[in-house]
Formats: sequence, C-alpha cells, structure tokens
Amino acid sequence: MTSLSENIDLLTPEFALAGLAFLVFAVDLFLPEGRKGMLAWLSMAGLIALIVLSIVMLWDEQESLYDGLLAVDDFALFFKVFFMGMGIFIILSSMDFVENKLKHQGEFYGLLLFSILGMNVMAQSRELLTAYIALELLSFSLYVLAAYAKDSAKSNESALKYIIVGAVSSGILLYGVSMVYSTLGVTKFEDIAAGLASASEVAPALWVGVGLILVGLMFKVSAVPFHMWAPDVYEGAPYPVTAYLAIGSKAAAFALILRLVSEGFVPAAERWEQWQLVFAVVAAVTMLVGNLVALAQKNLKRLMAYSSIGHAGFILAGITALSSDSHLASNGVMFYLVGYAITNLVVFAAIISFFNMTGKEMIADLGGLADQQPFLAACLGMGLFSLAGLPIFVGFTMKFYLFTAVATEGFLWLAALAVFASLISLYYYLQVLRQVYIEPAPPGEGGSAMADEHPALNRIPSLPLLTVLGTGAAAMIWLGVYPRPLIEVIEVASRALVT
Amino acid sequence: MEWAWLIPVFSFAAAPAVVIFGKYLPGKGSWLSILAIGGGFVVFWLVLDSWLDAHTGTIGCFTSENTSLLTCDYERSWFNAGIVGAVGSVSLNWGILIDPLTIAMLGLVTFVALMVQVYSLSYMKDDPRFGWYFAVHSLFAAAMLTLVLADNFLLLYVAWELVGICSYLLIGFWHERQAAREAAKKAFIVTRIGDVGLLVGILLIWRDVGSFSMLDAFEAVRTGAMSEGVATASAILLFLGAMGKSAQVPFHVWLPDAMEGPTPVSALIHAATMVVAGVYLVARTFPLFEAYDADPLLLVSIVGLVTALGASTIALVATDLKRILAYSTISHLGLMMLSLGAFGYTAAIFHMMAHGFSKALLFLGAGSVLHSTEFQETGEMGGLRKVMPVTAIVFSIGALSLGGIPILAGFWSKDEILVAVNDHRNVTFIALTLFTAFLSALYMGRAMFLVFFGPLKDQNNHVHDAPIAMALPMALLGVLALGFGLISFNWPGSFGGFGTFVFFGHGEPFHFEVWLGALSIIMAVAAFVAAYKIYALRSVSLQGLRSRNSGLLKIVENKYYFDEVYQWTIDRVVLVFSRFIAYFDRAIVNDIIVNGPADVTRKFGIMIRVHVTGHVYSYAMAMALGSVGLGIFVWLRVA
Amino acid sequence: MNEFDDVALLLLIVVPLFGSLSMMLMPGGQSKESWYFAIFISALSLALALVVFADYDYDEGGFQYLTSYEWLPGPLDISLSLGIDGISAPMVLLNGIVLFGGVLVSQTVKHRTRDFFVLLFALSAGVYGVFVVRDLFFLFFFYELAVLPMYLLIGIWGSSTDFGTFLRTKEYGAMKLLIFLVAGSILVWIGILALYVEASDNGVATFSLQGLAQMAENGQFDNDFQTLVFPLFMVGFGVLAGLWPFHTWSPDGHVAAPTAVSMLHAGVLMKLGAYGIIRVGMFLLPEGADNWMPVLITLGTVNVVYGAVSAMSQNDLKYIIGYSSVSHMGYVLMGIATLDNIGVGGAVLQMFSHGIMTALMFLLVGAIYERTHTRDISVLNGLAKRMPKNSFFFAIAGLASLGLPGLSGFIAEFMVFTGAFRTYLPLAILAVIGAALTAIYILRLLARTFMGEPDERWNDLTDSSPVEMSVGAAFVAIILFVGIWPDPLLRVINVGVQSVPGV
Amino acid sequence: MVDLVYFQLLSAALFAIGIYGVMARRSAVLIVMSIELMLNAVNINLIAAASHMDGTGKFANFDGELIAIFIITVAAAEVGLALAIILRIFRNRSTVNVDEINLMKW
Repeated sequence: MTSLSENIDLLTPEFALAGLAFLVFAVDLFLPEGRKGMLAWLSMAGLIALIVLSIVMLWDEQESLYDGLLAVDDFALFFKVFFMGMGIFIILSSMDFVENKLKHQGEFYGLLLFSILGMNVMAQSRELLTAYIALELLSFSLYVLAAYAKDSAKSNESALKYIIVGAVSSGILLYGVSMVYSTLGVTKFEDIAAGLASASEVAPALWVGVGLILVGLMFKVSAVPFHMWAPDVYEGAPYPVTAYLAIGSKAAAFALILRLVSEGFVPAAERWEQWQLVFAVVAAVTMLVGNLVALAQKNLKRLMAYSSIGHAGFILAGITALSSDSHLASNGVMFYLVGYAITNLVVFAAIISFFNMTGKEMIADLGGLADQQPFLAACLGMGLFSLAGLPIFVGFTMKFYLFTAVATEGFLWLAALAVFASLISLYYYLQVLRQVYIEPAPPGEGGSAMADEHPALNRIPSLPLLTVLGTGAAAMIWLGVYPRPLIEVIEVASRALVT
Repeated sequence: MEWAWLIPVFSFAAAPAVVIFGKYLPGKGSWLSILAIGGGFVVFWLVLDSWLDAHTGTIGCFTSENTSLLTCDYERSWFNAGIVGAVGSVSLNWGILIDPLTIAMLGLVTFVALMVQVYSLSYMKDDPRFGWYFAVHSLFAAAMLTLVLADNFLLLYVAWELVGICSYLLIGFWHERQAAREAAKKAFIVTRIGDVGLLVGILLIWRDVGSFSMLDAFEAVRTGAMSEGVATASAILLFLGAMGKSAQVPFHVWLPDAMEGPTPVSALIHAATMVVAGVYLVARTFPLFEAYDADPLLLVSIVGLVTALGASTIALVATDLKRILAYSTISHLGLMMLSLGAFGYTAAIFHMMAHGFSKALLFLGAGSVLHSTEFQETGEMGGLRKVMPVTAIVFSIGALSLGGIPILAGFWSKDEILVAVNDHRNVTFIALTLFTAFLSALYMGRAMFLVFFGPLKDQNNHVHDAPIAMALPMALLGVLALGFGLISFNWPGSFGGFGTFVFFGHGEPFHFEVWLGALSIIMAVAAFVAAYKIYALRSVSLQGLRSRNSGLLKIVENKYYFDEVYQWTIDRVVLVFSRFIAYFDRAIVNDIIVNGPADVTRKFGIMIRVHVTGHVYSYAMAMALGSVGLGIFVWLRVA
Repeated sequence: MNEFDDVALLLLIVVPLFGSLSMMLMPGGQSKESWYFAIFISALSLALALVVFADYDYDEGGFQYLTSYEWLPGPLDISLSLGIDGISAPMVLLNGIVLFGGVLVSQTVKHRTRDFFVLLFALSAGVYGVFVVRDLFFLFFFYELAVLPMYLLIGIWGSSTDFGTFLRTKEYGAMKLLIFLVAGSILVWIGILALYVEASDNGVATFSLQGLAQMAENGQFDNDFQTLVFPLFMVGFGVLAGLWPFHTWSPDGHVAAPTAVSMLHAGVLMKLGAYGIIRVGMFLLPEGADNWMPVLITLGTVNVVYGAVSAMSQNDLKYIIGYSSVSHMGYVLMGIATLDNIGVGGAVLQMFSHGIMTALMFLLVGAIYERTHTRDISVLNGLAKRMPKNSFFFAIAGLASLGLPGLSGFIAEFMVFTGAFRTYLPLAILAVIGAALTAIYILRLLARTFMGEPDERWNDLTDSSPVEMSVGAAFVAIILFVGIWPDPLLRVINVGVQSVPGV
Repeated sequence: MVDLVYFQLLSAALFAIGIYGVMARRSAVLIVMSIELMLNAVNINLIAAASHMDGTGKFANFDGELIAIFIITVAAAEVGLALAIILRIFRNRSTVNVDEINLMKW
C-alpha cells in the first residue's frame, strides 16, 4: 500500500486549477460591478499558465497514483491540455454574453473552472469511484451553469430536466458499480478487466452491472436512448453553456469511455468478444436518430443538439473499433474529438455573436446574414460544411480517419451507415446555409428590416468572438489540409492508453 | 494525278475565306469561290489527261481486280485510333481513289458547279446574304468532290454528311420563310435516317475487314474473306444511305420540298450532283452488291423502278414548275438505280451525267423564268417563248433530252438503260421501264409547252430574257445536253466510247437494240406530240379522263399520301413518345424516385421527433427501459 | 526531370487554390478588380495546363511528372502523390480551357463577385486535383472539394425556371445537385473503405493508387470482391457522369446554374465521374469491371437514347442542352464499357470534345439569356438576324453535338461506335440511331430560336459582347481543330488508354 | 449471518421503487426524493457486499463503505442543488408540476 503523499506533486495542475477557481470566486467578492470583465481574463491567464505548467511538468510521465486510482500519462495530459485550451475559447466566446445577459459573472467563470477540473480528473481516473466523483463535479457545475439565466423559464426548465435525468443516470451508474463491486469486489478498470476475463460462470449481476455503468456514461455523451435531455438542455441553457455542453462534457465523457474500454474491456476481449457489438448497436441507432430528428428542427440550438447526438454516434462507432493491437481507432476518436470541438466552437461562436446582435435563435432569422455579416456567415458556412464532413475542412479528414478505423476493425457496415448518416446531416446543414447565403433577410417584428431593428447587425462582432472565429476557422482548415502534427501528438497519447 | 486532292482543297479554302473576308472583297468574295471551283475544273482536265497516259507502273496505280480498270490510290495518314500497330487499333487516312468513275464524277461536279456559280452571280445579286451563299456553295463543292475522291469509307461518310449539311443550309437559305425552314429540317433529318444505315453498314464492314479502306473491303469480298451475310447486310445498309441521299421511295419526300431553296441550288445540289451521290455510292461499292449472287441488286432495281414510276406519275400532275422538275429528278434517279440494279453500270453513270447536264439546264432555265415572272405555278405562265426566247430554247433542249428525243444526250443514256434492263431483268421490268420513259417524255413535254407555248398572259408582258451571266451557263449546258450523247459511240481512234471508259468488270462497247431504240423513239415522239396537242394547242381535253378516274387522280395529286403518313408518324408517334419520356423523367424518375426518398426521410424525421416529449419522466422511463435493455443485451451476449 | 516538372502538377492545384484564398482576403465590393485578378489566375492555370499537356511525352507514355509528398504515414499511409497519364492530360487541358473561358465570361457577375470567384477557384482546384492525384484519399478529397462549392454557386448566382405549369427554383436545383452528388460520393467512399480493408487484409494497408493497382495486377483482390465493390464505384462516380437513372440532377442543376458554372460543370465536372470510373474502377478492379460492363454499356445506351428523346420536347434552351449532355455522356459511358482500346479512347476524346462543346453552348445561351431574359424557345425567334455571331457559333456547337464530321464530336462518337461495334453490336446500332435522334432536337432548337423573322420585341437586341465572342471563337476553333486533326490529342489519349487493364 | 442475496433483492426492489417514483410522480420534489431512494438502494448494495467480504484476497478492502459514504455526501449536494433549481422554477412559473414544465419539446 503506497503512502498517499507519494509523488503527489504530479497533481499540481489539478490543485492549481482548483486554487484558480477559488481565486476567481474570491476576487469576485472584491471587484465592483462593471469591472467583473477582468475575471474572464484572469481565468484565461490562469488556464494558459496551467497549460504550460502541465506540459512542462507532465510531458512523458508514466505514473499511476494511489496504486492505480489516477493515471498521470500522456493520454491524460493530452486531454488536460485539450480541455483547458477549450476552456479558454469558451470563455472568450462567452464574455460578451455573460457581460450583457447574465448576472454573477464571477461564479460563472469559477464554475467553468471547476467543471474543467472535473474533466481533467475524468481523463485521469482509472477507477470507478474516482471517475464518478469527477463526473459529478463536472455535472454539478453544468447543472448550475444551465440554470444560470435565473429569470428565464427555459433555462430553469432545462436545468431541472438536466439534473433529474442526470441524477437518475448517476443512480443507474452507481447501481452498476455496486453490482460489479458485489460480484468482483473491485472497482479499478484493470481489475475489472481481469475479473471479466476470468469470470468462469456467467453471473448476471456482473454483466448487467457493466451494462448499467455503460448507461451512465452513454447518458453523458447523449447516446440514444439516453439522449432526450440533450435537446431541451441545449435549447434552454444560456448560449455559451450550450456550446460548452456540446463540446466539453461530451469530450470528457469520451475520454473516460476511452480509458474504461481500453483498460477494462479490450483486455477481456477473449472472454467477452461481444463488447464491441454493444457499442456498435448503440452507435448505429444514435447516428440515425440524431440526424433524422435534426431534419425537423427550426431552432438553431436544438438543431445543434441533435447534430451533436449524431456526432456522438460517429464517435461511439470509433469506440467500437478500439482494439489492443492498433492505435487507429483511439487516434481516430481523439482526432475526431478535437476536430469536432474546434468546428463546434466556430459554429457556436458565430451563432452566439448573431444572438448577441439580435437576440434571435431561429434558423429562419439567419436570412441575409451573408450580406450584413460576411465574415460571420463565412465562418458559419465553413463550420457547417466541416460538420457535414466536406473538405477542405477538418470535418472531412476526421471522418475519413475515423471511419477508416471503424472499417478496418471489421465494421464496414457500421462505417457505411455512418457515411450514410453524414449524408442525411448534410441536408439540414445546407438548410441553415441556405438561410445564411441565399434567402433574403426576414422582416423583424416591427416589419422593418432586421438590420434597422438590430443596429448591432451592422457593427462587426466583438474582438473575443472574432478571435475565436478567426483562430477556429484557421485551425479547421489547417487540420483539414495537414493534420499530421496533431495526429502525431495523438499517437503518443494513445500509445499511453493502449499498451 | 496525286495532285487531284487539290480539286476539293481549293473550294475548302475558299469557303472560310469568303465567310471571314468576304465583306471586304469586291462582289462579297463570290469571285473567290468561282475561282476555286474553276481551278478545280482545270485540275480535273489535268487529272483526266494524266490518267489517260498512266499505266500500272505509275506510282499508286494498278489494275483493279473488280473493275479491271486502271485505278490509282494515294493516302496520307489522318489519325490513329489506338496506338499504331497495337492489336485492334486502326489508322485512318486522307486517301483519294482515282478511276474513271471518279473522273467522270469530277467532271460533272466541277463543271455544273462552275456553271451554277456563274449563273448565281446575277441570280442572287441583290440578296443580303450574297457572300454566305457563295461560301456554302464552295463548301458544298468541296465536300462533294471529296465524296467522289474518297478512298475509304470514313472519309466518304465525312463528305457525305458535309454535303448533307450544306444542302440543309442552302435549302434553308431563306430561313425567314417557314416553308424553307421546315423543308431544310425535313431534308436533313430524312437523309440522316438513311445515313444511320450507311454508318452501320460502314462499321459492319470495318468489323469484318478491320479496315475502312474500300479497296480492302472489295478485296475481302472478292477473296470471299467477307461472308455472304455480312456482304449482303452491309450492301443493303449502304443502299439505305443511298436511298436517303438519292431520294428513293420511301425517302423521296424531302426532295420536292427542297425546292424551297434558291433555284440555282436546286440545279446544282438537288438535280445534278448531291442527289446522285447515292447512285455514285452504289456504283462505287458495286463489288459488295454484286458479290455472291447479287441479291442486293434485285432490291436496288425494284426500289429504283418503283421510284421512277411513282415519281413520274406525280410529275405528270404537279403544277408547280420546280416541283415538276423535282419529281422528274426523283424519277430519273430511280432509273439510274434501276439500271445499276440491272448491272447497267455504265448506263447508270452515263445517264447520271446526261441527266445532270440536262436537269441542271432545265433548272437554270426554270430559274430564269421564275426570276423574271416571279411565279412558280405553271398555270400563271404560258407563251413565254415570245418574251424570253433564249430561255425557251435551252429549256426545250433540256426537256427534249430528258424526254429521250434522239441524238440528244438523254436519248442515248436512256437507251442504254433499257438495254441493260432488257438483258438482266424480266419482262415486267422492261415494260414498266418503257412506260416510265413514256411518262417522262410526257411530263417534260407538258412542262415545256405549259410554260413556253400557248397564249402569253398580260401579267407576263414585262418579262425579259435572262441576262448574259445567266444565259451563258445555260448555253454551255445546252451544248452538252445536245452533244454529250455522242461520246457514247466508239469513235474511230483511241477512244472506244464511254462504255470502254467507265465500266465494271469488262468494257461494254456501244451497242444498240434496234427494236428497243425504235420503240422508245416512237413513244417519246408520241408523248411530245400528245403533250403538244393537250397543253400547247389545248385541242385535246383531259376532262373526261380526269373525271373518270378522279379517285386515282386524287391519290396521285396527293403524292400517294407519303407526307401525310410521315407527318402523322412524327406528330402521333415520335413527339408523343418524346413527351411521354419527358413527362416520365419529370413525374416518375424525378418527383417520385428522386424526391420521394428525400421527402420520406424528412417526414420520418418529423414523425419520430415526438419521442422527445418534453416531459422529464418520459426521459427517465426511456433511460430505465434503455438500461434494462442494455443490461440484458450485455448479459445475453455473454451467456 | 527539371525542377519545374517536379512542381508542375502541384502548381496546377495550388494556383487556383491560392487564387481562391487570396481573393477571400481581398476587399469585396469592387467587381471589376476581382474579375481582372480572376482572369490573371485562370490564365496562369491555363498556361500551366498547356505546358503540362504539351510536355507530356506520348512516346514514353505512362505516368509522368511523378512527385510525391508524404502526408500521413503510419497505418493509413496517405501521401499526396501526383502524376498524369494520357487519360488525365487532356482532362487537365480541358479544365484549364473551360475555366479560363468561364472566368472571362463571368464579367456579367456583378453581385458578390469576389465570393463567386472564390468558390469557382476552389471548385476548379478540386477538379485539377482529381485529375492529377494518384492516391485514393486525395482523389476523394478533391472530388468532394469540386462538388461542394456548387451549392452556393447555384444557390446565390443561379436563376430559377418558371413555365407556369413547370417550376424549378434554383434552391431546389442546387440542393438536389449537391445531395445527389454527395450521395454518389458516399458510395465511392464506402467503396474506398472496402478497398482499403481488403488491401490491409492482404497485408498492404495503403491508399496509393499505384500500390492498389499493383495488388490488383497480382490478383490479390479476388473476383467476388471485385464484383461486389465495382458497382459502388460505377454508380457512385456514375451519378456525377449523369448515368441513367441517376441523371436528373444534371438538367435541373445546369439550368439553375449561372453561365460560368454551367460551363465548368457540364464541361468538366461531369467528366470527373467518367474519369473516376476509369481511374478507380477499371484500374483497381479490372475483373469487377469486366463483369459489370454489360450493365454499364446498357445504361449508357439508355442514356444516349433517353437523353435525346427527352431533349426533343423541352422548351427551355438550357434543358435541351442539359438533356443533350445526359445523352452525350452516354457515349462516354458506352465507350468506357466497351473495354476496347478504340472505344475507351473515343470515350476520353468525347469527354474532351463534349466538354468544349457544351461549355460553348452554355456560354452562348448565357449570352442570350443575359439579353432576352428568357430561355423559352417558343418565345425566342429569328435571333440569327439580331445576334448573328452568337447564332453562328451556336449552330457550330449544335452541329458538333449532332456529330457532324469535321467537328470534334464526330471523331469521338465515331470511335465510340467503332469500339462498341466490336464488342456489343446490337447496343451499338441502337446508339447510332440515338445519334440520329440528336439531329431532331438540335435542328428544332436552331429553327425555333435562330431562324425566321425576329419579333419586334427583339429589335434592340445586341450581339454578344467582344469577350464572349472571342471565347466563343476560341472554343469553335478548338472544336474544328479536333474535328479536322484529332491526332495531337489522340496520340496522348491512345497511350493512356493502352495502359488501362483489360483493354 | 444473512445471505447477501437478500440484501441485493432488497436493494433491487428499492431501486425499482425509486425509478418508478421518478416516472410516476408529477411533483419535482417527489421525483428528487425518489432519486434519493435509488441512491440508497445502491448504498445498501455496496455496504452489504462490503460486509460480506472475507477480508482476504481480492476482497481485502473497504471500498464498499467508502463508496457509500461518498455517495451519501454527493446525494446530499445533489438534493440541495435540485431543490434550489426547483425553487427558481417555482419563482418563475409558480408550479413544480413536471407536466407543466415542458416549454421545450421535440
């Protein structure tokens, strides 16, 4: 039994992140109203510092703390950097919104930081309880953030639905944990793997337990049939939070799933050769339902919600293809997560700034955007094309990579289905694009032109949003045209995962 | 002789030159094209001369196994389909083949084209598209000459299509007139139908022989390398093409309408040269036709006979001067085919030339009549000989020649046809042929007397005779129409008559079946006399005859309802079918098969979206059921 | 191999791409400037294409200008390897020509000119890419890139058709076109995945075309697999080639598209499909191709006749041309399906000639529509009087498309027929008849639109602008040149065709 | 000592009841309470399992109790959060009936 304080220094980034969060809360107390904007800068500065720190400190570490509760490896590092960097961009794109539309800015950023902490730990945890705690840390922050527009009934409702369904799901997850524990008596992933592999007689409790654990995680990634909360929460939550949900919590959950599957299931493959099928079926259903229902959406946020469900399906397909002998699938999943995050950031940044200008969130309201805000329209267009998986954007490359991985693992049918699903998705993305580029601007409520009612439409978007858009678009094209550097980094990360 | 390719090239060069620079040149560049064709005419003489003193030793020359004529063949590479020498690749050539048949055709084409172009100088002089007219004329001449020179089927087909398009352009020259547009379209499409046969035939031959060269094909036939089936099939297919161009029944319908074009065009293209291309094709590919037991030739003769007979009857009742001539053209083309079908190779070619000169002459004459009277209906004319004597004389020469009055060209050629038919086909053929000859004399007389004899109408008092530029060509043609027949005798000296110049297999020195000759002379004279009595003196009335078989008359006057049938087919079948397909494409393929799935998908999405009810407990239920399902799934999958 | 040859093909892709990106950064608004810049870029790419084509050594044959840039090593082994052979060289030239012409006549685009050219160049970069890459991933990459700008190009700058009873909005056309083409491309995608999996099961996991072709040559793809996968490529690429019954996007799309886009699309993009069938289908799956060719040639024949027949009763100029494209692509498909060196050569030549011809037609129709604001041939008449040059060029294009000897169309169709006669006699005869049908609708169009007395409503009609006319003249010159002396083109095509397996 | 199975059955029943409550109840507060039931079912399961371990081999740890304690804490926090949100809703909509809380659907 190793002592608790042994190389605890490897957790410095986490402690520092928590400290940063508390610092933000504390500073918030002393800041006068109207100066709160600097909290955002403070948190971003902190995150940047932390990114540097973690890279410097943890590069190529291969440690397992508390005899295997937490892993400090390149995989974790990759996701840490990913989450924190994403946090920076989320903050950038939420600044105006928070400034003008929300109260209590301090807590907003603090909670954001806490959720990031939760995600980091999720990426590190190699044990069910730890994973659960981290998950709850993330979820709680998100519950609060979802409810952040205190006076908006929609926001409250979304939060309520989120927390109830979330609680149910964590209950199910825990029940699964308890069943696994009561049959195997262990909670660490590799022990579970060992247990599964050596489980001679079929104990229903064990397998059902495993299934229930999966349910808990699939709820997080909003896989069908555990997806229904997603559209409502996305629609109700404040815009930046929606973006964060779509990008952050999903990515974190997938980080956890990646580790669980590759440490807990893949080694037990010879006993449980069917584990892939579970994911395959769920993935297939998810990508179909998500993209089909998205065809019927009128609200931008809801559309993005369903599209994110569809993408969750694609990534699950990637999870299906995880195997012990090839990194292709894990690379694909990570690449997809990054690319998807960037693309979504661009899209959301665009519609957030549109919302900041007009306060509208229906697809039909986007008409004539290309004339009033060419840059915004261009970024939105690129983002949507990327989501639809068309070159020269990252969406194409990541889909190609992932689906190839899926196909090589013997799931050609699943890859084919995914390709088909992305064809369906193209249709509704084009519907948005059509509003943006082809349709004329709709008259505002007053009957006069949109631009007259919302003079902001004629001004350029705020600097932070422009930064997000610019860098995001650039990254989209860069990764779409030459992803090799990123993929090499990812290769390192997944080598830490698949040993 | 290898410079014969210059003949078409002159005109080929002239055409674009006239189009591009015409507007800057005097006479809109018409001189260019006349010079070109004139040059061609000159070169023709050189070619003829050099052929006469050529022998098997001369470069490219040899004695053809089929025609046993001295034949010269020169090629330049054009392009290769497939790598040179590789299996299954073929290389195409610009090749010219020179034998008496070609030379005869060259003479006919260059001379008539020259005459007609000169004639056109004054006939078309105040037309806004004067330059364009001459450009197309040059192009036509070039294409026609290429056609007769071509030594391989591809080149022949190229020229074949080009003359077709030129005739399209010239018929539709006055495209402001609805009738002209339609006529042009009709002409092109009808001939095009025949061309399908031609192209298929060519490709069939290629498929069998592996080369597009005519000589190879003939060789294959002679050596029996080409099976009888292929030979017969391809011969018949080629003949389809010939029928289209040479307006044989049932493809004849375009020619009368083609009279919508300017009259010189009718003279050149639709009387003397292009329409005989079909006859030329059959003559050129004769080895294919007479291979094995020569079944195709029977078909050829039958078609020819039917055409000749039917057209001549229509010509008898037509009232429009140009249409009368057109139907007579068809009828004479029929005669040529008939003669070819009856192995009357020489006779056919000879008649082709005689008819070419005479009919060109007739058309030019008719042209000058129309030009000054501005009428086309024979009913509006009459007695014109008083006001336009020259035209009257030359027209009469042409008419008599075609009518088969002795010593005129037409007589000799027709006589040889009769001989050929008599030798190789049974009695019905010869009888009907004689009857046709009688009819052609009759309608020729009718046309001649209706127009130039009888009383002069006052409306035509102002009419003046043809100006010199028009009169001169007519005169020259007249001379030929008069004297061309004389070259058919075997004169003392080297020249053994036309029959020893152009022939197939073995030379046929001139011979003369007395009874046939006598018979045809009698009939011709009788016909003209009858025509004179009926139409000039009006001393005999046909009312009784007309009324007695009015039904028959009606059928004939309606040209045996060919046009109606075709029109019906196009309106009721082709267009309806095409509309159906278009509708099918819209309604079925597009709106159902294409839009259908898309709509279904979208509707399906709308349908299933209700599963997100918005009630949190239903979400919880979904989760519960889902987890039960998943748990059981995992368990079963392991158990 | 001098250093130009090393970068030539890369430049072919990069130049338009650079044009696209740099124009994206240009200040919008002033249309003239963007037009001039676009002309410069397209002229540059045309020059490149010409040089590349001229320098292709047809005696040596095979792939030339070979270069390869490592893109993603490792299990996927993707590399941007370039090279052209006798089949792609003419296509590259074609794209250069049509792009240049299209840009020149886009003078009339006044609305959001800059964005127009941005998308146009992105598209043409994709087209170049497909023709020059030798890697499945990049082939597919550029294939999609060539398709994707279409939606906006048609949607924003296009025009709707409204004959009262019959309405086709540009949005519909654009949406249908993109969905259709992407639907086709997903089949291709699945095919590519299947190929990759099969290859990696055989030990060589690669996307490189020549690697896969090598395996195909060694017979490492068994017959069943090939027979199973080939239809994916046949149909997938066939959609873009207007293969019946997946052709309906093409008339609607062409009609809705603005002039330059119709030119590029009918002229070049549709060729991508046929090219894909050759390059991917026939090179990688020879046995599969062999088994499926009867189907393909049947469908091709249906294309020929069906397209011609339905063109007969159209009243919209562009619909007539659209359906005639369907019909003419039928010859290409037939030629490919003959698996005969003359037939395939004819197909490639037909790709070239039809590209020029149909581009010319769309150009001229665009000029007419520009001035009369209608394309209804029952309304138009007597234009020959008002727009003589335009009409003359149109007549030539029309005659070329009805296969008049002396014009490029004839040689190509003739070669296709020749090949087909050797292999599939009955269908070939059908196709010849179909070719005759072409005459009917072309002459109908000419007679209705250009001949006759013009209404007085066309009195103040002006002939096409000098720019349009010079482009038209150039295209006519090419048509004549290829028709009279096809050898320079055929020499290259022949060596390319020679290397197609199974030919 | 009572056999483990009975505890597991008990917890299963409790869990099922909890889920049923979540589905059947219309008052948000009661739903939250039902969730508590589910969590407690988990706790029972865990503690029973832990107490039945023989203290040797792989079962030589107290993970079960640990997890249970964690769950209790987390659950408490969860309830607090949930109630706060329900309170907001009551302020805005003056109802906590989940039937009426479906502004957003489809």
